[in-house]
Amino acid sequence: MTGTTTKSTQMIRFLGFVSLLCGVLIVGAHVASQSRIRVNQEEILRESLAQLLPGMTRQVIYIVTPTGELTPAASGESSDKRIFAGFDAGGKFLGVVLEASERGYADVISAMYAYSPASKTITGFSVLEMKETPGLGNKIGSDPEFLANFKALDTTHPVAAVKHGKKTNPWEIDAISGATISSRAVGRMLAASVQEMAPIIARHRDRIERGN
Amino acid sequence: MSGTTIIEVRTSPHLHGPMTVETIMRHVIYALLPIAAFFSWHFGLSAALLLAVTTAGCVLAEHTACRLSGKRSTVNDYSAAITGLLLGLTLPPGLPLWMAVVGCLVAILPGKLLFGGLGSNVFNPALVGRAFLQAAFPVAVTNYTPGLAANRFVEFIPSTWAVPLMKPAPLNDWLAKVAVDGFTGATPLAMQKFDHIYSELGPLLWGLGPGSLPGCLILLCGAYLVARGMMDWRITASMIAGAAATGGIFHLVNPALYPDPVWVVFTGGLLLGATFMATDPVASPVTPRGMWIYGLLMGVLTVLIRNLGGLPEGVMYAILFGNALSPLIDRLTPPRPYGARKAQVPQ
Amino acid sequence: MNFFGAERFFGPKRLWRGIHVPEHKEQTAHLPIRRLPFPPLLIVPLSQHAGKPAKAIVHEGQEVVRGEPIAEADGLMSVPMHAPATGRVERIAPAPSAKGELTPAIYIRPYPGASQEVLYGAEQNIDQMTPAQVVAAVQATGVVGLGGAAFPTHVKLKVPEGKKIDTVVVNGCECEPYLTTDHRVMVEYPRQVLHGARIAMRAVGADRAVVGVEDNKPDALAALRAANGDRPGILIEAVAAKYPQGAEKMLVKVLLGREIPSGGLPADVGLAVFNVATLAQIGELLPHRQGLIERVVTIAGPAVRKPGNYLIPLGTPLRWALEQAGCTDQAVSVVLGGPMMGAAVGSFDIPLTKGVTGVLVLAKGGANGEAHVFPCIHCAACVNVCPLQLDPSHLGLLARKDRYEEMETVYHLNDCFECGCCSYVCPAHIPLVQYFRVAKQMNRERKARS
Amino acid sequence: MKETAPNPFINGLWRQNPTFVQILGMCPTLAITNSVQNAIAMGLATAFVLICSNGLIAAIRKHVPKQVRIATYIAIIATAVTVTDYLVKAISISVYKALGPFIPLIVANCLVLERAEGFAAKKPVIPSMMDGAGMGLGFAFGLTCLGTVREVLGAGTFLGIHLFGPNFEPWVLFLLPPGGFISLAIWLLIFASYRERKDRRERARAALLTVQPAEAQS
Amino acid sequence: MNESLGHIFVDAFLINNFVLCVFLGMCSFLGLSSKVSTAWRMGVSVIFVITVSAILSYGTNLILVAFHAEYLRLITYIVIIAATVQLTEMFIKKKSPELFRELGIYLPLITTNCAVLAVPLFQTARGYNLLQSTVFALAASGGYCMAMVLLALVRERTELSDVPSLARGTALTLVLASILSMAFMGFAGMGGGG
Repeated sequence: MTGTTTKSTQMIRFLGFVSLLCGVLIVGAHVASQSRIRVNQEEILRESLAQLLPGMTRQVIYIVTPTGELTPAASGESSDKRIFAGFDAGGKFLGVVLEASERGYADVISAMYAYSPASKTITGFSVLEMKETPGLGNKIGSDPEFLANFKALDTTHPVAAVKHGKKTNPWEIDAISGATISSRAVGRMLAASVQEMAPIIARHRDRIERGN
Repeated sequence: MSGTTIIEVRTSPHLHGPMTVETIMRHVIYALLPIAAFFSWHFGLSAALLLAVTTAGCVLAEHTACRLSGKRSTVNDYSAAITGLLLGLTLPPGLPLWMAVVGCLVAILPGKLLFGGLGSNVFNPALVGRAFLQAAFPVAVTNYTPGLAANRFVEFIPSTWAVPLMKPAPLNDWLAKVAVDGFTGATPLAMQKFDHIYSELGPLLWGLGPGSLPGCLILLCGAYLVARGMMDWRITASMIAGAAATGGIFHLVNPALYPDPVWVVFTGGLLLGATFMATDPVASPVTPRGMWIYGLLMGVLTVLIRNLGGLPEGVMYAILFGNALSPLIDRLTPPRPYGARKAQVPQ
Repeated sequence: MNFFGAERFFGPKRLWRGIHVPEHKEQTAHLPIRRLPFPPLLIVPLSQHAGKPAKAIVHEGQEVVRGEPIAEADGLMSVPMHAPATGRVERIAPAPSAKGELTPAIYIRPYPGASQEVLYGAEQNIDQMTPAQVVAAVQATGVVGLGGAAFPTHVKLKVPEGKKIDTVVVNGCECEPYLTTDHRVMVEYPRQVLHGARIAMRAVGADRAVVGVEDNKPDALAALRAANGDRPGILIEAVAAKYPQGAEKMLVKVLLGREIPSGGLPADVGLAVFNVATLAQIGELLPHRQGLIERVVTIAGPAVRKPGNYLIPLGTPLRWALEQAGCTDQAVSVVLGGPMMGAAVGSFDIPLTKGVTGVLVLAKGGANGEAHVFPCIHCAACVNVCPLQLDPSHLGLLARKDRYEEMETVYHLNDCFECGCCSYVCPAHIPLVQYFRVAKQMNRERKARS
Repeated sequence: MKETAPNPFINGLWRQNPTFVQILGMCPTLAITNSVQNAIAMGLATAFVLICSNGLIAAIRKHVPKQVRIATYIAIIATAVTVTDYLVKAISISVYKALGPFIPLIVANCLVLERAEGFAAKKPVIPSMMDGAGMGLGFAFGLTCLGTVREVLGAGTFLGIHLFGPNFEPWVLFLLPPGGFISLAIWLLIFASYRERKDRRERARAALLTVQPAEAQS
Repeated sequence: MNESLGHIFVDAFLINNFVLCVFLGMCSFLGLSSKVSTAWRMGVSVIFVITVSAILSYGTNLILVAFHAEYLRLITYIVIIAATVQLTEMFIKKKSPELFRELGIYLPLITTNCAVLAVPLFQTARGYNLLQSTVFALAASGGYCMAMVLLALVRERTELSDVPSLARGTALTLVLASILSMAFMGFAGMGGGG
């Protein structure tokens, strides 16, 4: 009996040592890399915002509270609804960028789009993550013809995707030929997101444009 | 009689039925020829060439592969030719020929010979080739051109002659020249699914819609094989029944969104699949009850994929899935041996 | 199935599975049974039946009279032998048999010009005998199953302990192509058949008998019905012709809807099954206390000059029988029994015994010529025809991979009675039955080893 | 005796290649190879984990009680993986996103545990790290092979460079799951046929060697 | 994201089948699928372990988040899985020694099955609640089990045929898996969205 006891205390002591070692290593790596990771993330965010709002140099991030109010957010990751307001070097308001997601053909498509509160139009669109069929559905992120839909997409009327070559109204999206499902998902995504966010933005328009 | 006659000693039975694998396969080809002829007449030169290329491609691929591995060539059992014909019939007539050749290679090499050749393939080789093409070149294999174009016997669809590995040239100019008004290149199923536009049923029965083969002709050809005792009708019947029943339920729930059962059966590749592909004996169950289950399952699955999934057509996937399940079905539905129900006699 | 005259619509009772084989019976079906002359030397093997061989009771040089016992039964699973001709015992020595091995036999040289008349025997009154006495009397006649199995008939007549038999089934379904022995027996000896059936009923204590005759033998049906008249107890029924309708398991299922359990006997479902030729012999021999010394054999086939049904003395060498019937130069293979289940012989010197129903001489380029064997395409043809509802397709695949044990334990290999339907229909020409025989043999050897 | 022991580095890179010979660590091999860049990144991340975990385990190998050794290894591997996770994130977020959940899943990569148990638990630190490096790079090599087939056929590019011009029709399938299976099957078939041919040659040579002395005697 | 349970199930079971579409649990998928009985047992053990460890991980993750110790997530999850496997082993050993003998060799293998680790990681990343996590775990492991059994069935069939020596083994298994994977592509887009 005594033999086993010593043995198990030994084992516990050893495991304790290993956990300590692991803990030190993990925490060390975490602390050492944290600042760098944050910088990286912000850079990525700024890049994608700048792509949607050309000329942007500064952004202000708001978090939408469940009651529809806005609180400024420092930065960092957050799963809450966010509004990014972009300003150019001269401090001029360029527009807001919103996030949206919707089920596509294979999996959820998540995207960002630029919205102009003044003209109530969508002025840019970029895909963050998707698993659409390569070479077909995933053209929603790259096809210039498709992205041209979002130069000035009217949102006063519910946005919807129509078959390739059938676009007649400013609120319609000309779908990619052969990738109607993914295109329609984009349409639904934007329609739903605009419907939800546009009133909030309209309500806080002054504040957002001032940038505080 | 002389005592010196050399006698052969064989074991019983000393008689054999008239059927051989080779005859069966030959008659399947006979049954496919009218469909192939219709396909060629409807779509013209390109379609005929496509069928010729897929058939020759499969036969050549099998022959060469057998020779290279030092075996006797097995093309004379006609199964490679059937694979080629079926593959060709499931492809759009304007498909670039180089893609068709890729399809043949995939159908024959990994789809059939890798498993050990005829009788060993777990999946229907033609469908393996088709599924590969569908996944590899999703645009090209869903791009149907209009049938009955005026100059179809004079000139090829330009995409047929695409340079290997390269995209076919866009068809817009050619379409503008030949197309009937309002032609969109979509199959009736795709139009129904995405735009809720129903094609008329009549032309579908005779295969005059884009991208569909004549349902009645296929059934007739299948009936020929059944009458000759070369095909099991149970799988075809149960697959059609399964599809019709499931389609019927959907139609009852929401007639605006889901088509009626007859339409379900006569569109897309359902009849071709149910008659010539699902019945591929090698990849289907052997037990009588198993055949019914297998057919019903594929029919139900086809309609589920069509109505609930992202794709307009589901026959190919349903049959591949059924193929994968057929060993399980066989295992779960063993025929009840004579005398097994009663208790065994203690010895 | 006979409600509301269903038979008028659907025809006679039929076997669900099985196959339609070309019958080839027209060659001999209309020919009356003829006697074959005595050969110069008769070879009477001591083991012509399933069970223990008989013990010889004659010695070399002894003179025997046609019909006289020359060997006695060795126990219950054995039957005596009788001299097929008057003559002299030349020697008692091993002789070749159809299975290839040598078995002891009594060589009898008939006297030239010996009479075909049977002089041996005595009258006995069956009606006063107890079942046990009938069984003993049947054993004394040496009658065994003449349908091919050669199983001692008296053993079948002895009802097993605890079992009750209510019906005697008389098997008049000669489903093998070419063979017409039973057919001719029914046409020419219907009275003996029925008499034998009544003896069997008496022995097993059954109060009825059902005679099943395939509907391709209308003359046999008519003869039996005429001989029976309107006497109750025996029902003569037509069944649709299909192979293997003559297998007892199939016949009882079709006639009475009963299934003999796997590995069991007809007695397990209250039945006793006898071949018509067997009963005809019992009906003929028993009242006169005679022994079985000859039987009807069909000699037919594409390469036979004078096909027909011959009454052949047991022990006649095959060569003699063939010389009498004559063979064309197309002959390639000689089969004892029917073409579906019969075995090809390797030698002409073997004697014809109690179990031989037919001698077929097959010609060159016949239906079973050398064919290319394709791989199994899982077409399920074999599954659809297997009368025992096994899965020959899977069995065949397993056999090719030497997985014999699995065949027996999972796929009921031992239920297979080798009817050959699967091999017949297989479009890939896979020798399925041959595989199964090998597999059974391997399994037996494995069990013997362990 | 020394010379028969193979160099652990070369051993992992080629003779005992984890992808093609041992068929270990299949999940990332199939999942993260739809582009060469991802394949290389994943391979290097795994190699890094292997070097760290092998080194650490070899260092403490003499003190590990037998009963808790698997738990210890897994804890150490998990630590190494967590560290790698942060490292990759710090180097490039886009690479991190492309590799997705497969960095944390290195923990469950049987290759890493197999090397810990099979090599590092018995050998000193330096050879263990060499072995880790060899195995890791061998793994990276396997991934790159696969990634090359998939990227070249699936997108017509290699490391993002167009190979066939803009008109190339990509074989989308190779970027999808079935393509992963097929590409690996193709590589395995190539290696199998290579091995078969080599075997045949060697057998022929062996036959020749055994025949010749007999001939010489006669 | 507020996904419906039905959709989570269909997605994890068919569309993004762990084995055939996301490449998780590959080693056991390729290694233990030569016999249906083995594959089935492995599948069932995995269903059990995944479901239990997913629920445990869900609870643990709440604690980790409360203490802002997310960086310990991975190591905790793997410890939970190892512990679940160990506990399952002990439990089965005690309750049913027969089952233990059958499953014995597979249980330790589950620890290095990345499908098991992936479920807690995915459910955390997607922010599923307890019910969603449970359904997700059941669907993912059920999908794993189904894929294992399907592959084992077709592999057992190929054992009856004459596979060329070149393709025997892993290559053939991979081709089978790829065709199965192609068949599963037909389910894409099912169960919602549309």
